[in-house]
Amino acid sequence: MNRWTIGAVAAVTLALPPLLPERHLATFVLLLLAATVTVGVSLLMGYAGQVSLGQASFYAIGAYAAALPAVHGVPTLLGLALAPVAAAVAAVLLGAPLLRLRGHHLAFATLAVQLILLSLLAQADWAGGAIGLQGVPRLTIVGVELRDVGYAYTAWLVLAAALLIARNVVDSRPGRALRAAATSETAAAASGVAVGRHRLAVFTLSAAMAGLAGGVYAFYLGYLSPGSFPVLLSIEFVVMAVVGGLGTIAGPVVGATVIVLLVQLLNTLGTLPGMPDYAPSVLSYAVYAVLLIVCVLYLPRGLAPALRLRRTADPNA
Amino acid sequence: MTVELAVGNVSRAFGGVYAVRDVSLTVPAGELRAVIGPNGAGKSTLFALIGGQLAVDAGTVALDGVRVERRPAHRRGIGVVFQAARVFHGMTVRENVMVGAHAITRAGFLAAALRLPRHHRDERRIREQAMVCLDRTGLADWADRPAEELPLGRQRSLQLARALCGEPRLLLLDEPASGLRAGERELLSDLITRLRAEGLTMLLVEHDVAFVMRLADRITVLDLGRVIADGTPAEVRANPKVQTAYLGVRPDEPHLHARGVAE
Amino acid sequence: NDTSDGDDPIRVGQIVSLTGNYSPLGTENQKSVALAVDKINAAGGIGGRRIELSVRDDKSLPDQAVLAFNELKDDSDAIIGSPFSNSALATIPLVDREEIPYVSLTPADEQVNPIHPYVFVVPALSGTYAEAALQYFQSAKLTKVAVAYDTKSSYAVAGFKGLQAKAGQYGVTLAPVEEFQTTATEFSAIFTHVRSSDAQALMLWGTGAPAVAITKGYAASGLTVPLVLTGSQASKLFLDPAGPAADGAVIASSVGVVGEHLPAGPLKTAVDELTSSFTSKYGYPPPQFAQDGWSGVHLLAAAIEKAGGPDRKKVRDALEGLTLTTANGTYTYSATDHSGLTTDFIAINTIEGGKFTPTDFTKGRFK
Amino acid sequence: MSDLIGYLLTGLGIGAGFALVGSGLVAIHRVTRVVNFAQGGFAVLAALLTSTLLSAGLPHGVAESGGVALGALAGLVVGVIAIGRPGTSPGTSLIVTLGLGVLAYAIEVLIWGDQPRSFPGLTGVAEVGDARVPAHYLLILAVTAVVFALMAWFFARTDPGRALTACASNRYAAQVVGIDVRRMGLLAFTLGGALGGLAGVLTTPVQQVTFDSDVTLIVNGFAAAILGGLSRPMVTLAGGLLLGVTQTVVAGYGGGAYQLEVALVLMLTVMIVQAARTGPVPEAAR
Amino acid sequence: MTGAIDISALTVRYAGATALDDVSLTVPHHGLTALIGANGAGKTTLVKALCGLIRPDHGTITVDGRIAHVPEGREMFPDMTVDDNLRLGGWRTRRRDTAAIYDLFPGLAALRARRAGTLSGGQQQMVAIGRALMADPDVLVVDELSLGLAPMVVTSLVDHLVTLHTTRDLSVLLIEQNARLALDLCHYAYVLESGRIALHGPAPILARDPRVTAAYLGGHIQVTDE
Ligand SMILES: Nc1ncnc2c1ncn2[C@@H]1O[C@H](COP(=O)(O)OP(=O)(O)OP(=O)(O)O)[C@@H](O)[C@H]1O
Ligand SMILES: Nc1ncnc2c1ncn2[C@@H]1O[C@H](COP(=O)(O)OP(=O)(O)OP(=O)(O)O)[C@@H](O)[C@H]1O
Ligand SMILES: CC(C)C[C@H](N)C(=O)O
Ligand SMILES: [Mg+2]
Ligand SMILES: [Mg+2]
Repeated sequence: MNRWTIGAVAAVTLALPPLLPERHLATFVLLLLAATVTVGVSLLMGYAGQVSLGQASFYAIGAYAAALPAVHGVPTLLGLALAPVAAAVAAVLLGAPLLRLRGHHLAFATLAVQLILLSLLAQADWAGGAIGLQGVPRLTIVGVELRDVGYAYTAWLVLAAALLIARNVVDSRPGRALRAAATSETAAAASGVAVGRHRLAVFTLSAAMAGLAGGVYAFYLGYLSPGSFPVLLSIEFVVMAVVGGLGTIAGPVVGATVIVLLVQLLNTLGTLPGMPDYAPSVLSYAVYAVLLIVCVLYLPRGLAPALRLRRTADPNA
Repeated sequence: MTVELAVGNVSRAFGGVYAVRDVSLTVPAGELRAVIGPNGAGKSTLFALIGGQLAVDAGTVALDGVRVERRPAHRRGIGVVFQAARVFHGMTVRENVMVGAHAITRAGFLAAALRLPRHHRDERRIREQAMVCLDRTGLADWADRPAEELPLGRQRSLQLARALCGEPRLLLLDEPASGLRAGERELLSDLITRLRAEGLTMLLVEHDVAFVMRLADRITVLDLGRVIADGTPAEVRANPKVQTAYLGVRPDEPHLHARGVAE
Repeated sequence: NDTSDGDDPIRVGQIVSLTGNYSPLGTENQKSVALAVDKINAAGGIGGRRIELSVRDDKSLPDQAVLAFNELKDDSDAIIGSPFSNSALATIPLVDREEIPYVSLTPADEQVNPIHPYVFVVPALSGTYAEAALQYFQSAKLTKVAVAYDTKSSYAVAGFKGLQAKAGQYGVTLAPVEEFQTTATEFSAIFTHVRSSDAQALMLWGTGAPAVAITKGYAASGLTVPLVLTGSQASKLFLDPAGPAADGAVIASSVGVVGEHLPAGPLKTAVDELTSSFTSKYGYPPPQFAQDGWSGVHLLAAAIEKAGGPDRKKVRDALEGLTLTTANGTYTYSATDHSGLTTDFIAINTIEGGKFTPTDFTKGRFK
Repeated sequence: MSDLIGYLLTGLGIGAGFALVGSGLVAIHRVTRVVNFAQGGFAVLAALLTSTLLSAGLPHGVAESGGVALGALAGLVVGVIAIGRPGTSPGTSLIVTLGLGVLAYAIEVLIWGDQPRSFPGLTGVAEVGDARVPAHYLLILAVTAVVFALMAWFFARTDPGRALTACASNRYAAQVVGIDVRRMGLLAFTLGGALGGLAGVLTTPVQQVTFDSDVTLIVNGFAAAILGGLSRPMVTLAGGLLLGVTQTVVAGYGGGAYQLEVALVLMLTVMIVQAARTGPVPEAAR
Repeated sequence: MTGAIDISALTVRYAGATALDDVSLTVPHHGLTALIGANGAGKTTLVKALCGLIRPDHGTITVDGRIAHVPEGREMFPDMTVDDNLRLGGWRTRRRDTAAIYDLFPGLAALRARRAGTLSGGQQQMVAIGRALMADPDVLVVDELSLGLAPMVVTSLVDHLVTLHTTRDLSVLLIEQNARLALDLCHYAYVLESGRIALHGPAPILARDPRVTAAYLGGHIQVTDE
């Protein structure tokens, strides 16, 4: 993507928050957070060739790591700083045994870990248990308590940082090593790549991104429970990454935008007055499914590359 | 830079069957040693034991007297051209070669993510090094093609370029000429000759006997996982054991290929 | 926002589970809320002002309830809450912050204990259900009762805690205590434990799918001591899937569920009004959750009327002093009681042939 | 003791369901390299249809067969959409099956609503030793045993079975020897659908089925299948049974709140130990 | 002209790049025809089109009789046994009897129960040829016969090929890195350069063509020729 497009997108998204009504602002914030997590997922899947079906665990760990101290009076900004750190530490601890697994085994293991984490959280009364952690304070930066527009900008910054880091890493010595190991670990190792360490590092990096997004989420929503981070959310991150286009930097953003907006739209349609009982579920399931299927079948490389192709094919552009 | 390789009594079995059994050989620094033998003799397995792709069941591998058989592959400093073309998909030829320079640079995730000076320093070095290696292997014109689209022969050159990019102390070449046509073989043998002149220690497996005979300083012959002969090309070719086990000709029987040419 | 003038509609937001595990509850809540709003509007609204309802699905997920609340808070005069107790608990801190009257349709005790100034609960509290059940156990001479509860529902947890707190008072010991999760599908261990104990009944605290599964498994397991259910099951949405397996179970519900057995009086009138309009609109009698939704709207309407308009603070104050008889019973909210209903408005019934019939214990109290 | 026997038998019955779902995953994955996330949906569809057929008065056996047939048909349909287009990668197909699983939700809710359903199975309680287990669990076990024996025979001893395995092993080579890879893929999907359907039809009488029951089924079935690298039906059977027994025994002696988690931890441990023993998957040595 | 294989005006493109451009080629009945060319010339592409593994953009291909294919890179079923690999070669003809293949390659007999993925490269090549022969082909296409094989094995393979060709009336299209070997063995040869047929003619004549000797024969100095 060229400089101009990036600039234009940045300008529009920066101008948007104050103009959006409350209910759309929520969508905007959650979209940016989902995109941030997806950047990590995409790094993991598209470049390092590993699938995590448990990425929401790190989102959750970040969220709880930010919220729990804050609930006990620790400054919220410190809590936010703790979020990516906690997620990264968790990723290192989990990754050490899990990353011995490959492919589907790893995918399943991450999913299992998430189920276990959710269950432990549900039993942990000090973290609010299954019922959840209520009344998380709002984020306060230099004495100013953030209102909703503030969260929009915070989330924007978080996503921008994630994108920048992802771009820098992909096109670098460790990034190439990772991409190489995705095809052949043997050949990568023969080239001097410590494959295990690199895999752990990118797993950790992606977890840190999810963790940071989770921290913002905790303060924005003010409520956390294990139920807020279902396995389906992890799968949705993977879907976003795939729909947007793996192995591209813009992919996660495009994927998250499309999916979040779609879900929001269907939700709104389903609860319109006069809709039948089954409308919310049937409508959202059916439309979501059909769009997803058509999208991946006809644009197997994702939306982002497709958009780019269209543009270069157009002689006037 | 370049080293002496000493392999001492290494063995490796798969499910009870020895692929390599009690093999010892010493390759002095700067020598080009060929390893030949019938299919399934254990040549590639021996290479994997030296390169660290497989763990030895028993025995030692030493580089300049330093034991490395327990070291992971990425810390042995050995360049490998695999028998199967293992190129990295989804990356250009140039990027493939750049991965080869991993061993000689340091910049990590932090440096890359934050674009610290170290990243830029290393990146410059990697690019230059890769360019040199692409040139040497005749791949410069292919540099920006996706690696998996290269024809088989080019993929071999790519592996060689990648291995050279890491400035290896020892180079293992497992059938680097297979799939190459005459002209390309010529280029490859020139390159190998030059590398030897630079003093690089190399091990070569190849079934093109003429190619081997021309290049190798010494030849080790494996059969059924064991060394059955060792010597200069002339000695090895004259060895009756080698002729029956590998070359398939007895000195008194004209080679099949001569038949057609005579027509 | 609150200074809207006379002819503007009164804007009520509803957060409700239309999908997910709590959708059987939520859809009934929603139907009855819509019904009550239509009725009031048809009769000229409140002080001449129509009620305008905005509905948001929380998908049986508390975080979605919080998002829904955020969407509604600026444009609503009052909010009717989710049937899922966890959703309600997640939302309440925001209610405290936004100071907007919140009428909750779920019974978890933590909502009103301690008191949150703007939160008022419609169904009888879990603890109240628990106490009513204990009164029944005492009268039926059941002294050892097994309990199974869903650890992931605060409704169920509160119910279990309610039992625990008062069991001694009624001479009941609780054993064995079995935990399960909303998502569980296999409960044979519970039945095995009950069988090898000397429990005289099994009381189940849970909602939706697991409750159906346990009821069926219970019937198939050959256990003979009575199974005791709660208001969550007082609906055809439980009876239909459970089928004959539910026959013989004991169930604690709001009195409205067995309204036809009530003696004539204001309560009976209130129940009949709901029953007739609900049945004529939807073709079946109103379940427990319809009574909750209906009552919630009426409580809110009464308070707005009393406050002379939808000013949030005035409505809150009005609710706190409100006494009103609805299909659920007679509410008496006060500064120290935001739940309003007592054990008197809980009926203990049995399920016979797919119908709820009050036990003699309850019939005796109707007199 | 009698408790334990009871837990074991119910656990085996439940586990057999997981194993059947898992083996459907295996059948499909072996051949197409696609992890079929719609697998749980076959069970749900089959069970829902069976409940309708039974309440319409069809006799047992016929109704269940109808359910399994619907599962097989659904499998075929999913296959056609997921792998029908030439050039669809397994990763893409996986997302397509995920989408189809969600689409099935819409269809199921539309036709059958979103409330749990069930239907009676084999009635009565069997006395094994001094344990009392609903007899239906024994039926599940018997059917599963037969199905797995048939499957082992099919894959190892018949030509189509071998051809299916060949597609899994190397698609390109399969094409080279003249196997119609696409047709084999569809066959595998159909088989997977039937196996999933069977799981649904067998286990619903002792549990119940909701449109989203597939999540539990797929998590457990996946766990069972993954033990055998998604390619070995017999290991999948062992995995499923282990999973089922662990869950009931944990629920019986520990508490219902932890059963799935304990089973998952066990699976993870087995997988990690396995990986540590064999090392990372060897890249085809050529 | 009707040969065992007739290809006319074949064009194949990969995402933009043209791999084969207007190629025509014939393998006569009972012919032994060589196709030589530099790396990337398009030989494998031609074979794939011929065997129906890729769709040509243009041109016609006719094959008279059953065709079998020894693919480049051997393409084993790595996790199946050698015997199963061979048997699958007979998938189209339902042939199951593998004994004849073990007679042909006695070295394989001992490996029949081994997983093919664990074989050495040369062993795999034998399996690949055996697998193709299991189809009882009328036309055999070999993409790289000697690749990775020990000289002794090459010798015996060539012998077998010649025997099959003469006794079983097998037509062969042979792609071979060792151009001299190919030209020695075959009756007729085509030279493919950058996707086009640059030269063709009887093999002995091509073998003496200076353009061919310079580009394709230079490097292969056979041991026994010296
Ligand atoms: N991973 C493995 N598992 C089992 N057996 C193996 C494995 N790798 C190699 N072998 C066996 O070990 C023996 C030696 O194989 P290796 O690949 O080293 O032979 P090679 O000498 O390189 O042969 P070629 O010249 O054909 O490449 C062979 O019999 C082979 O089948
Ligand atoms: N899948 C593909 N996508 C794009 N280009 C390809 C693809 N496969 C082959 N090519 C290109 O087509 C051309 C012909 O390739 P082909 O494999 O047919 O050559 P070949 O003559 O068999 O070479 P070799 O002797 O190395 O096997 C090459 O330039 C190659 O890069
Ligand atoms: C009785 C119901 C209105 C409450 C529901 N059972 C819950 O858990 O929230
Ligand atoms: Mg080898
Ligand atoms: Mg080729």
